[in-house]
Amino acid sequence: MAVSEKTMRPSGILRWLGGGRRGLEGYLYVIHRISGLALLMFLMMHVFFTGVRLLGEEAWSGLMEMANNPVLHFLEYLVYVAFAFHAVNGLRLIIIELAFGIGPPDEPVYPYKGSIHKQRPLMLIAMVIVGILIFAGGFDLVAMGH
Amino acid sequence: MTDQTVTFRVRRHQPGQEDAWQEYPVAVHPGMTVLDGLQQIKEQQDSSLAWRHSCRMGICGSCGMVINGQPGLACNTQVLDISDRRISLEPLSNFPVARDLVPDLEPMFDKHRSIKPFLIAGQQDGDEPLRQSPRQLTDYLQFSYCIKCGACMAACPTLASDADFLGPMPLTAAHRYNRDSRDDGFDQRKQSLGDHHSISHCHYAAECSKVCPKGVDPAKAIQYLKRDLVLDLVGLRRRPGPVPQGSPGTPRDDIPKAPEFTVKKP
Amino acid sequence: MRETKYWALNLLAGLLILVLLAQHMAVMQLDGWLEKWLADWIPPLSWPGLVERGTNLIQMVSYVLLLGLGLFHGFYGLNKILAEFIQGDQKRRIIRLGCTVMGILLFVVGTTVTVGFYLVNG
Amino acid sequence: MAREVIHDVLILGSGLAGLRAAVEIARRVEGADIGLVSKVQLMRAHSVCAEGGTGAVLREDLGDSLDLHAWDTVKGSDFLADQDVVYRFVEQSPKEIHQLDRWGLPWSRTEDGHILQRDFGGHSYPRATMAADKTGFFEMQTLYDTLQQHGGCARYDEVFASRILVNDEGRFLGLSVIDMASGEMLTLRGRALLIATGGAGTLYGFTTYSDTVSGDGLAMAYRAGLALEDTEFIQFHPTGLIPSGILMTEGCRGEGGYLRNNQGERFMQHYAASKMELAPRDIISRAMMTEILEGRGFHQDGELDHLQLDMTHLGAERIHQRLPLIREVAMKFIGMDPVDTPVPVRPVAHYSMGGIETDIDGACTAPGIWAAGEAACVSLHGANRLGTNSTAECLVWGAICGEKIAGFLGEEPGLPDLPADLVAAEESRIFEGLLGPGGSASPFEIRHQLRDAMDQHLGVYRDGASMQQGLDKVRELKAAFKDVQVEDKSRVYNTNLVRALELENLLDLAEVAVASALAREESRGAHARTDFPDRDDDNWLKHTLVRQAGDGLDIRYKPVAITHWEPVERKY
Repeated sequence: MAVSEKTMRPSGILRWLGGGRRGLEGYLYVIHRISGLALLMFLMMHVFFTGVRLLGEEAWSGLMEMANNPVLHFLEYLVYVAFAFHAVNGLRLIIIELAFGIGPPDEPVYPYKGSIHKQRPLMLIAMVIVGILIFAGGFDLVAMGH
Repeated sequence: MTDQTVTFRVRRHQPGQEDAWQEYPVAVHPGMTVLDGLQQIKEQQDSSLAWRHSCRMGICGSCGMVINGQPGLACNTQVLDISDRRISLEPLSNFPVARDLVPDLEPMFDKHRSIKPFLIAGQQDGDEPLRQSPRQLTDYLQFSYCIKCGACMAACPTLASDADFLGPMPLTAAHRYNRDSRDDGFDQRKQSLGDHHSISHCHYAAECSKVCPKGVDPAKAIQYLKRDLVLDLVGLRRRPGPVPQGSPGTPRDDIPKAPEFTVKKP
Repeated sequence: MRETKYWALNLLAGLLILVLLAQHMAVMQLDGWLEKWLADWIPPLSWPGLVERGTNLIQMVSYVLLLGLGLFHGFYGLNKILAEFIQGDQKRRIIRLGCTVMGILLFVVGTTVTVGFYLVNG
Repeated sequence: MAREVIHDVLILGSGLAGLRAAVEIARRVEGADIGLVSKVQLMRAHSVCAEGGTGAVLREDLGDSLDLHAWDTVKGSDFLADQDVVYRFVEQSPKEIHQLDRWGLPWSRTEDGHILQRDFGGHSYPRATMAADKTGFFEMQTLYDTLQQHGGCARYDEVFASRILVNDEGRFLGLSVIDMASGEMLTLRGRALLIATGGAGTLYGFTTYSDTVSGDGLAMAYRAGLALEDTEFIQFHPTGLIPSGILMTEGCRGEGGYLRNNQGERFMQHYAASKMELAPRDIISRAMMTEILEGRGFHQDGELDHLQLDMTHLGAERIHQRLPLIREVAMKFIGMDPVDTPVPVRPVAHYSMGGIETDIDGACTAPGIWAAGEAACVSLHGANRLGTNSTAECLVWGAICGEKIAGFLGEEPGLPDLPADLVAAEESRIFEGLLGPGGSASPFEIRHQLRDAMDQHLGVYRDGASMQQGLDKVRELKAAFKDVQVEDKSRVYNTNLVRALELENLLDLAEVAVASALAREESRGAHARTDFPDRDDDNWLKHTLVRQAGDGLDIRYKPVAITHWEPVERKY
C-alpha cells in the first residue's frame, strides 16, 4: 500500500563507502570504479599531450623538459598504480563474472560459507600481484630515478 | 542468569519530522534476540516504536533492518553476540522508510515481479508426474532459499547509487527459474536481465552474499546468470542435464492394509 | 540483449587492453628495470625512443587498437556509472550520446596523431 | 466516511489457503478482480513456518493407498473427523502435489527423479511429501511466484481487517479494513469472501506460531454471527524448542530422531510401543507431559522443564540434507548443533483443529462467505490432526474454495446494498473508541495475563475446575479490555492499534475455546481431561458449535459423518 510520505536514507556515492559494506570485496568494487575513472581521465589527457609529437622533435623535447619534475613523475606513478590495480582486479573480475572460481551451486550448510570464501584465494593472489607491481614501480621511481 | 544493560540506539522516523536517534536501555540476558529487545522496549518504555516482525525463526523475512551497520534479521541476531554495550538499529538502507524501522519494500517486490519469477513452460496443466534429478535440483535449490527480507538489497553498493538497478534479490530469483529443468523461459527473461539496469552493473562486491541470512549467495547466482547470458550470446548455452529415466520401485511389504469398511452403505 | 552484447564486449576489451597496455606500461613505467637488463635500451620518452616505436608498424597498429579498446572500455564504464546517479531516461540518453561522441572524437584525434606520426617519420 | 473500493472477490489472509485460492480463481476466471487482503506483506504469512511435509498418496505402486491415508487420518482424529471430508481430501491431495510440481516447487527428489517422501507421526506409509524441512516455505513461494503471472490481483498488504460486514440476512457485504501504512479506513466491497486467516495460536505463551497469528478471521466471523466448531481441540506439538517454542519439525522423528527423558530412556516405548516416536501428536504430547510431571524431565532454573530430542545418531549428512532449517535454528537460537547435541524440547501449542464451521466445499453458513485452511473447520482433523495434513488441507480447500467461488461469481452478479451505519459504527469504534482519549488498561499486560491463563488452564491435560478458573480469568480480562489504552495515536503504521485489535480477537476466541472445552465431558484426541479420562462415543461423538448470543455463548452440537468406519478403540 502506498506510503503517504517517504524519505530515503543518505544514498549515492557516500553509500559506496559505508552502510554495512565492510567486506574486502565491497571495497575492491569501489576502488575498481574509482581507478577506472582515473584511468579514463588520464587517457583523455594522454591522447592530447602525446599528440604534441606530431609537431616535431623540438616541441616534444620541450614538453618532456616541462614534464620532467618530481610532482609529475609521482602523478605518473599514480596512474601506473591505478592501472596495476584495475588490470589485475579486472582480470579477477572477468574470471569471477564468468562464474569461475566461486564454486558450484550447492546446498548451503550453516554456518554459511559461500562464493566469497571460495573466491578469496583468487582475490588474495590478485592483490599480492597488485602489491608486487606497485612496489616494483615505486622502486623504479624512487631508487632508479625514473 | 544475570542480566546486563545494553543500550539500543534506534533511528526513529516519524512522518513529517526529521529523523532522530533515540536510546533505550534494555536488560539483556543470554539467548535474547534483537527482536526480543525491541519487544521489551515497546512493552515497557515506548509503545510507539514500529517495526515488522512475525515468525521469530528467520524464515518469514519480516524483520530485516540494519543492525550495527549490517543488514540482517532482528529475530535471529542475538544481542550479546554482537555487543554487550550498545547496538544501533536503522531501517534497511536503499529503501524508502515508512516509519521508524519499517522500510517500504514495494520497489523490491515490483522488480521481482518484472523478471517473471515463475515457471514458464508449456506443461503447467499436465497429469503425469514430472521428474527431476537431485543434480538438477541442486542446480537451483540454493537460490530458491530467498525469504525476500531485503537485506541483500540494502547492502548492494550498486543499488545505493542506482535505484533502478534490479538488485540481487530479483536477479537471483531470475536465475533460480532459468536453471530449473522444468522451465523454458530463458528467452523471455533475458530481455530484462540483459537490460541497462541489470547484470552489467554488478562487479561482485559480494555484499549481498555476505549479509544474506539464509545462505542464498545472490552474488554467486548473478555470476552464473552472467555466464549463461554470455554463453547464450555465443550460442553455447545448455539446458540443465537430462531428465532421469526412472526404474519402477520395489513395492514395500511392511505396509499394512486399511481395515475393511465397517459402515454398510445403504 | 544489446546491453548484454556491449557488456560482453566490454569484458573482452578489458582482456585485450590488459595484454596491450601491460606491454605499454611496462615500457613506460618500469624503464629503470629494463635499462638495467637490456643493453641497447633507449629511454622511452626520448625522441629516438619515440621514433623507434612510432615507426614500427606492429607497434603503431597496437597503439591504435589500444586506443580504440581503451576508449570503448573507459567510456562504457563512465556511461554506466553516470547512468546510475542520474535518474530519467531522457538524461541517460543524453549521457550515452555524450560518451559515444567523446569516445569517437578522441579516437579520431588519437588515430590521426599515431598514423600521422608513422607516415611522417616512417 | 471510509473510502469504498469494489472487487469481485475478497480473500482475507495470504497464507497457503488464501494464495492457493487466489491462483485458482485467477486462472479460472479471465480478468477476475481479486482483492487479496493481508495484515502482513505477501510471503510473510505463518504458512512459511510449516516444515516437515505435505501428506499425499503418491506411490500406490509401492504400497500406499488412498484408503490407508484416509484410515490413518480418521484414526488419528480419534474418529471425530467427517469421513466423507477425509475421502475428498485424500483424493485431491496428490493432485495438488503434482500441480505445485508444475508450478516449480523444489520438491526433494529420489535418485530416479521421484518426489521424496518421509515418515511422519500416525501415518502407516512414509507419505510426508517434502522439500527438505521448508515445505511450507517453498509452497508459499511457489504460489506467490505463480500468482505473479496472473494480472487482476489487487494486493492489500499490511491492511488489517477489523470487521466482516453482513446484512440482516447474513449475506456478505464487505470488509472494514485499516490500511496500516496510512491509517486510513477503507470499505472493501465484494460479492464473495474467503476467510483464510489461520489459527489463533498466540493465545498461548509457549507456542510455535508467528507473532502475527491471532485468529482475526475466526473472531470476526464469530462476531458476524457464524459458528465456531470444535475449538476445544488445540494441538500441542511434541517438540517445541526451549525457550522460544520454535517448532522442531516432526520430520526430525520421521528421519529417525529419538525422544529421551532424563534417564536417557526412549520413554515412548511405554506409551505407544509399535509406533514409538511416530505416534500421533496428541499421544506423544501426553506422554511427554506425563514424563515431565512425574519428574523425568530435565530441569534448569528459569526455563520450562523439558525432554530431549536426540538426532545425534542420524549423522551430519542426513541432517544437512533433510533438516537444514532445524539445524540452523537450533544453532542460531540456542547455540546447539543437533548433529552432535540433543536439543531441549517440550510440547507446544501448535494448531487449532477447530475453526469456522463450513460444509465439505468450504462454504460457510452465511451466503457469500467461504473459509479454508486452519481458519476453517471442514472437519478433516477431528480431535487430533496428523502431521502433514494441514498444509495439504490448505492446498486442497484453497483450490476447492477457489473453484467454488469462481462458479459463484458467474451466477451471482448482484452486490447487495451496504447500510451506511455499519461502516460508521466501525469507524467510531476504532477511531473514537480505541484511538480516542482515555483508557488505562495496558494491552500488553492483558495479553500477558491471557497467555499465562491459557498456558495454565487449557494445556495438554485439562480438568473442569482449572478450566472454570480459566474461563473466569478470560472474562475478567475481557472486561478489563473495555478500558484499554492505545498510547500511540499516530495514524501511520500504528502497530499499537493493531496489537490492541488482535488482543480483542484473542479474548473472544479464548472464551469460546475454554467454554467449549469445559462443556465437553470426555477425553478425545487433543482434548484430554483428567476428570473424564475416557472417550465417550455414546454422548460425545459430535462436533461442538459455538455462536455469539448477546454477551454470552450459544453452544450446540452436530453429528459426525461416519461413512466408512465405525469408531473403534484407538491404539498404537
